[in-house]
Formats: sequence, C-alpha cells, structure tokens
Amino acid sequence: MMTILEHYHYLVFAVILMTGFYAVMAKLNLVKKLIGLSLFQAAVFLLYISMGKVEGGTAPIFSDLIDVELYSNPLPQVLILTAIVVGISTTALGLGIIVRIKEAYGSIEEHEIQELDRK
Amino acid sequence: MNAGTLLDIASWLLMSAGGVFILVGGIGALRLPDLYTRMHAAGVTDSIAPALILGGLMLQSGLTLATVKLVAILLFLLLTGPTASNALASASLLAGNRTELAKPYSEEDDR
Amino acid sequence: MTIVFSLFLLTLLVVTAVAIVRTSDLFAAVMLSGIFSLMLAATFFLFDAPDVALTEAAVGAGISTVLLLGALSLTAASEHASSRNRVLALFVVITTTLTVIYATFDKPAFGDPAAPIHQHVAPWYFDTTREAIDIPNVVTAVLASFRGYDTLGEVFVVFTAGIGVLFLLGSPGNKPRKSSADARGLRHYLIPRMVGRMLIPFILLFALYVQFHGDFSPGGGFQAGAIFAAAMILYSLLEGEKRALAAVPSAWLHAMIAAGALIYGGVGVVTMLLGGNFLDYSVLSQDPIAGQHLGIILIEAGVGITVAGVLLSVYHAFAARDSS
Amino acid sequence: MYYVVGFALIVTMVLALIRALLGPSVYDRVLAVNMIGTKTVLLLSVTSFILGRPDFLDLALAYALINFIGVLAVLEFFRDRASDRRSQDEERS
Repeated sequence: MMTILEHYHYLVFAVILMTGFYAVMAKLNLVKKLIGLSLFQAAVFLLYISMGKVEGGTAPIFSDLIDVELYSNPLPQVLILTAIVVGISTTALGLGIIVRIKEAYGSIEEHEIQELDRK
Repeated sequence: MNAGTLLDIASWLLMSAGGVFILVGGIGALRLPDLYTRMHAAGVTDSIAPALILGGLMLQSGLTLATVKLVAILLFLLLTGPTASNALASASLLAGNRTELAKPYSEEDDR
Repeated sequence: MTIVFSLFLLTLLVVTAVAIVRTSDLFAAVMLSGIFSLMLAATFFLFDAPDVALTEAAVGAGISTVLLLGALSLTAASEHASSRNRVLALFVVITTTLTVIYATFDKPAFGDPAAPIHQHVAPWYFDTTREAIDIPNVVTAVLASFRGYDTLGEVFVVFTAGIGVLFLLGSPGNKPRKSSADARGLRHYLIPRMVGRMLIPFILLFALYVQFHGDFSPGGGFQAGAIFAAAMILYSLLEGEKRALAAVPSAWLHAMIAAGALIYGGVGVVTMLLGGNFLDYSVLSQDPIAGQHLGIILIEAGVGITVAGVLLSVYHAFAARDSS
Repeated sequence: MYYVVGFALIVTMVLALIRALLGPSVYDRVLAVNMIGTKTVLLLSVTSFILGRPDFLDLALAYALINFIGVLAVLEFFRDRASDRRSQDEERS
C-alpha cells in the first residue's frame, strides 16, 4: 500500500502523458490535438517538479523565518519555469498555423483537409 | 486564558465558518436547478468565505507583511468575484438564456 | 500531511485530463484546461515550487485561455468527427502507459532525500549561491547565472515563436481591421469595465514587483512578462483593440521583442569585452557579488521585456484578425 | 485547523469539477472555472501558512488579480459570436 502512495505521482504522470498522447493520435480536430500536446507537456512538468520535492524540505528560497536546513531541488524548477513560457509560445505558434489552415481549407478537421489535398 | 489563546480561538472560529460556507456554496452549485440559481449559490459564498478564511489567517499572522498581502488578496477577491459573476450573467443573458424560475405566474402553480 | 492534499489534487488532474480529451465541445475543453492549469499550479505549490506555480498562474490563468478562445473564434467551436483508428490508438496508449508504469517501479519513492537527483549538482548550487551570488532565491540564481546559456536559449525560442506568429498572422498594424463596431471591446459593460480599469494599475505594479523582487521571493522575468501581458490584454478586452494599440503600438511591441533578447545577449558580449566568460557577470563590477546582482537584474529585465512583447503581439495578432 | 479548511476547499473543488464535467450549458462550466479559481486562491493562502512560508502569498495575490481575465475573455467571445450571428441574419434578410 505504501509503495503505491510513494509512486502515485509516477502513475499520474503516466496516465496524463498518455491521455495527451491519445488526443494527439486519435483526435482529428487540430485544436484538440494541440490541447492534447499541452496536456503531454503538463505531465512532463509534473514529473520534474515531483521528482525535485524532498520530504520535509521547503522551497529553495533562503529565509530567516525558517529553521529547517533542507530545501527541495531547485534545478527541475528552473527547467520547468522556462518550459512553461516556451510552451505557451509554441502553442501560440501552433494556433497561428491552425488559423491559417482554416483560412486556406475552410476546415480544421484532419480528414477533411486530407480529402481536399487529394483533389 | 491569555490573549494568544483568545486570538487562536477567534481565528479558528472564523476559518471553520468560512469552510462551512465554502462547502455550502459547492453543494449549492452542484444541486440547484438552473444556471442563475447556481450562480447565486457560488457567487454569494465566494464573497463571504474568503472574508472569513482570510480574516482568520490575518488573526494568525498578526501585524506583518503577510497581513498586508492578505488584505490585498481579500480586496481583489471582493472586487473581482462579483464582477466575474456579473460578466458571466451578462454573457448568458446575451445568449438568450432565461431562468426557469421566472415563469409567468399562473393559477396552477398555487395548487 | 500536505501530501494528502497533493494526492487529491493529482487525482483531480487525471479526471480533468481525461474529461478534456473526451469532450467534443472545444469550448468546454478550453474551460476544463483552465481548471487543469489552476490545479496544476496548486500542486506545484505543494511540491515546494512557488516559482513554477507563479509562472503557471501568470500564463494559465489568463493568457492561454485568451489565446485558445481567440483561435476558437477564428475557427470552429466544436469537433465534427470524434476520432479515427480509435482501437489502435487505445491499444498503443494502454501498452505504453503500462510500460511507463513498469519502468517507474524501481524509481526512487516520492520525496526521498537520497534520490540520485538530489546528490550531484543541487548541493553545489546551494553552497555556491550562498558564497558567490548571495541572493536568497536559488531558483533565480540558477536560472539567471549558473544556467544563463540555457535561459538565453529559451528566450530565443520564445523570440522565434513570436516572430513565427507575426509572420503567419501578420502584425495588426497593416492588416484589415474588424469593423469599428466589433473593435469596441466590452465598453458597454459598465461594471466589468470600471472594476477592470481599477485593477490594471495594480496588476502592472505587481508585475514590476515580481520582476524586481525576483531575487528575494518567487518571481523573475518570465513571470513578470506574462503578468504584464495579462494586464495589457485585460485593457484590450475592456477598451477594444484600437485603444490598446494606441497605448502600446505594435511597433513598440516589435521593438520590445528584439530589445529584450538584445539586452540578454548584449550583457554576455559586455562580460566578454570586460575579460570574463560569456554571461559571467562577476566582471561587471569591482565586487564580483555586486556584478552578479547587476547581471541578474539586467538579464531578468531582458527576459521580461521579450516575454511581454511576444505574448502581447501574439494576442493582438489573433484579436485583430477577421473571422470571415 | 488549517487542514480542515484545506479539506473543505478541496472537497468544494471536487464538487465544482463535477459541475464542470456535467455542464450542461457552457456557462455552468465557466461558473465552475470561476469557483475553482477562488478556491485555488484560498487553498494557496492556507497552504502557505501550513508550509510555514507566509511570504509566498504573492502567488495567491497573482491569481486574485488576473483570474477574472478568463471570464472577461469568455464574455468577449460570446459577444463576438452574437454580433456575428446578428450580421449573418441581417445579410439573409
């Protein structure tokens, strides 16, 4: 029982990751695919941050108010902090491409676009 | 019974009252029949509960920078919460939703 | 005890993620991803990552919802066909999930202080931050100083993405506008408008606080840029595109995108000219520690300017486009 | 004591999430997002006291300030749609 609780964040990571992956693979709507991709990203963020946590530690910001000398790992936080902003920028780029596709083809459904391409 | 204990008891009372209001609002938002009544439940409790909970936290933190931040949070929540409800109700009215409870009065309802 | 909270929140995250994928209403999916982002930020906070939680708050609370809704209003609000190759996709997904879960069995347990990740660079970062940089926020120290190259790269990714969106959708300055009736924003909704106008100065002030207090508390350029962009997006929603572009013209935004990246790179070049390594701020001042402080403030300012410029120009590019 | 409030907040988040999943209208979902937003602000405030770091209230402040941009964006989205529909109706008539 204890091991399940200790590894629960890995389970959550795997399920969210694969939920996003499913959306990218099986959904035909391009916006939905992009939302799936950001779910995939979010799962990775969650994995990194949960790995950086130290039991009984506190946030890696020195303060006179606290007496514990145990801090969580700052490195994953740095990586993910920048990744979140990069993620929203790339999502915006993807949305821009989708808007142009809609203007060119009149649809954002993958199968309809492929049919139009075949003609 | 010193002042510290009294403050603790007061803040606990405030926070538990806030927790009760939060729960009531959540149940109301889940159980009430249509959008506007649900918005009523959520909106009203979302104004009183932060006041109680953040008030309790203020009593705990005393005269520090944290209290100033709590006051600011409370102020902004009290400003934005009702505004968001208003904006949401406007959007819903704009789309032509009417509340079911405001049916015109008819004799049959009395029976 | 907070672990119980995080277990609850993690479960809710899974439920929300599955619901996002299952719903066929794209608007509902956007709203649910708003909820997902809120819960994700709370989880990050419980996992001792206030800096990351602040970033997620600044980006997820306003900007991503606004951008997705902007894209939806230009395309379509619901899916037509649900999915293709569903069985195959489900099979692949389930097998991969089981494999990933199997691979995590011998991973270190949650919060284990003896995990390999905590053994190598992290203690060095803590010690060296105390000695050589002397700011309380280790995350900012690692971000801006130790891993300055990496952050420079990230800033240029953001920069490139912004340029890409501007190429794809055109800058709002030279495209046909929406009709004047449409571009008025929410000016008729008196209550949101008044409250919003009251809030905007505070949001801008808060953005500056996050920017320049980032050495001491959660914050820094990425968060401040996103919060600044959120304030200007709020102004644009309330007063309409035209007034927002009059307040901060798109030419300024383009200049901001370039200037921020230029400041960051420029600091690196200056440190090289002063005889140090690229992005080694110690040479910026007589006292190496003061030099580090100066360098961190400068490059954080560069990051903030670029992020704010990119997010705002992206927003304007979507909002100014006609949906026909 | 903080834990009791925290649990009340999380249970209410669950209730609001159920409302968001059930719908039925899009506005119910927006209402749920808004509720969860307020609950998150309170949860962040309470947990920053639980963790003993009240200096992290900045986060709750950030949410309190920028949370309602989302609701305004929704209002704008529907206003946009309504005016589109109106102009289409005018073209048809």
